[in-house]
Amino acid sequence: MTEFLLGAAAFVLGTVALGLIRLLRGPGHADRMLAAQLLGTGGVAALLLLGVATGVGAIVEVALLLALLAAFASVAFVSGIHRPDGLGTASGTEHAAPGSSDENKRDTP
Amino acid sequence: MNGPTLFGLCGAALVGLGLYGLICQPGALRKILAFNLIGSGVFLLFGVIAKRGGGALSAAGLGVDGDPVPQALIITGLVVAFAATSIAVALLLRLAEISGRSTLERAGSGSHSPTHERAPAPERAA
Amino acid sequence: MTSALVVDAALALLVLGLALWVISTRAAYSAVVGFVAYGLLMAIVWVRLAAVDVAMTEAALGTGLTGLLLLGAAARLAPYEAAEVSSRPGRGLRMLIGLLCAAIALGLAAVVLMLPDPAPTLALLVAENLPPTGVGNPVTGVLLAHRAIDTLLESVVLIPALIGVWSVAADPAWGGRPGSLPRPQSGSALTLLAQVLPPFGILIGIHLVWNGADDPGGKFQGATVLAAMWILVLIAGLREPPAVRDQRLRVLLVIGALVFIGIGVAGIWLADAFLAYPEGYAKPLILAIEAVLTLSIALTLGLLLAGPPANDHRSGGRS
Amino acid sequence: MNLALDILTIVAVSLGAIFFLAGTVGLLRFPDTLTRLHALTKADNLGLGLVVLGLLPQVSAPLAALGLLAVWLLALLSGATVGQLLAGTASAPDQDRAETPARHAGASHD
Repeated sequence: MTEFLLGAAAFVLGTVALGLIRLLRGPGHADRMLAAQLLGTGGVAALLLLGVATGVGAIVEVALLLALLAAFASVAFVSGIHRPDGLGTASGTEHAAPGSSDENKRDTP
Repeated sequence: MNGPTLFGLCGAALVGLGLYGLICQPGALRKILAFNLIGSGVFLLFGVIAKRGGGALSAAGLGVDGDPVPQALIITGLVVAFAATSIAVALLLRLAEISGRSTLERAGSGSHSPTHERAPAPERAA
Repeated sequence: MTSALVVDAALALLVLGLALWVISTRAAYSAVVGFVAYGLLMAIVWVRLAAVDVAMTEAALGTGLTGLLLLGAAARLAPYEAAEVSSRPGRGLRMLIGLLCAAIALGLAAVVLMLPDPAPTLALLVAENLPPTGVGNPVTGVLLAHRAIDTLLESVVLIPALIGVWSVAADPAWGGRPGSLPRPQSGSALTLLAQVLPPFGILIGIHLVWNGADDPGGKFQGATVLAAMWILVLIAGLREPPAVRDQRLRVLLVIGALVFIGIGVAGIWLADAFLAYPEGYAKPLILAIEAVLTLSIALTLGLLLAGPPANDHRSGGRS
Repeated sequence: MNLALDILTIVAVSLGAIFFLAGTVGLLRFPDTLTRLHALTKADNLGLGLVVLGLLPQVSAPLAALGLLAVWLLALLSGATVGQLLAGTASAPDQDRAETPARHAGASHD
């Protein structure tokens, strides 16, 4: 059974690795993130398989962490993509410089 | 060829790759990424040493499967690497905000001049 | 054993392929997405190397927090990227650099292949000296008892890092709220996630800290999860990041290191050495240190991600 | 009894692995971001679920089984939300190089 579970882990890892071709081809950022997301779920599955195969219970906790934080990375991706205007959104700090359109000015035209 | 040796070779290659990226990539963010790759390669080498050290022990029947000293050092290293990365990113963002560039080279070679108080940042969507 | 080797080989190839992608791809954003995937795989590599504690740290820090930090930076730097391509070194120079880097990699590879057999190890010493500390997880034992000074310096070093991040703030913004997090978007699925996920995350974080005494886990892993949950709530706009001039915040940031140092100094009188624990009190003291350190580290990590103070729309202008 | 459980494990884990394969093929072959997302979310939720189902008979401690289920539930929750969020960016007219047809624009928000 151990051998089968290890083989399954290798298979899942291999397939999601194939999905990384999407990372190479894109074309959009969202497609690349999809590939990373698939790698995340596949990695969790592979970890679970490895954990049960080797009998190390703590590996399941690694998988739990990975599931929790892979979602977090995707959230980071989505919120990053929503501000394509570069530094303009979050800066607004140097009001000494000429022409720096401060957030304050933007709010009160 | 066993697993740890394989990962050790992988770590060595990571250090080489990271070093190349650190030198050849002009963008500062790319340099930060490359530096993290080097660090991760070094951690991997540590991890291999920890695994080998533990292997000698589990043969002695102690049930320890890794040398905890290098492992503790790796955890420390990961946290410190994160702290350093966050400083580097903060500095880089501020640099781009002030100078309008995201590279580290002297501005004389590019189109921007260092004497400007603040080069106009491109595409400020206001 | 052969299937295990196949898994290892597949992992090593994947890691190298992703590293190559991170180094060579054109757009920084794609490189960062590759780096997030790379961190994910590294967590599995650590499991294969029997370093479960490290795997947890890598999964939490390498994938989650670093991902958020770098993705945010890449998005904000995208407008400047076009100017970078022109300043790459020439082909000949790159070849030379590549050869030199390959030489370094080959040297390291030779070291790996020539590592002494049997391997030198401190694991035996740790295993012998673990019972007096009262903890069952050797990594926690090393971090908080045998090499406590390293851990102390490490938790202290996070604070200068935070000061460094804060210090790049523009003068007029000083004292305000951190401004590097993405602007909150209301009414999206993000709000739901930020309401449902944190209870689980906090539970898992506390579980990791508590369990860290005897099983893989510990304060860094737990603190990272707590920090991630806090940041999630901030991104969703359910809470605002605290202003950096807040006195209570600053006390919470340093209290972990202070308690650690306090107990360490008390050890000079009570146990004859700095950072030594009195006989029989090692475990409760270690647990106390872990608890306060977790709080401080989680706050520090979260604020490192939140970036330098800025008077943006969140603070409604500094007055 | 033991044999039956082992067979259940083998069947469920194999099915799960096939779902991962299907998800990967979908990710590689489908024409645009939203269809790829569709393929992916189905495949990884079901694939992971089947793997967890298959592993349940192999763990003895009830707490370990609970851990496996927790992993799956967490992946379901985050997968669903992240899918929703990613769909939002894919249909938003931003820098995704206009390769997403406009007919999908309303499909992601509710």
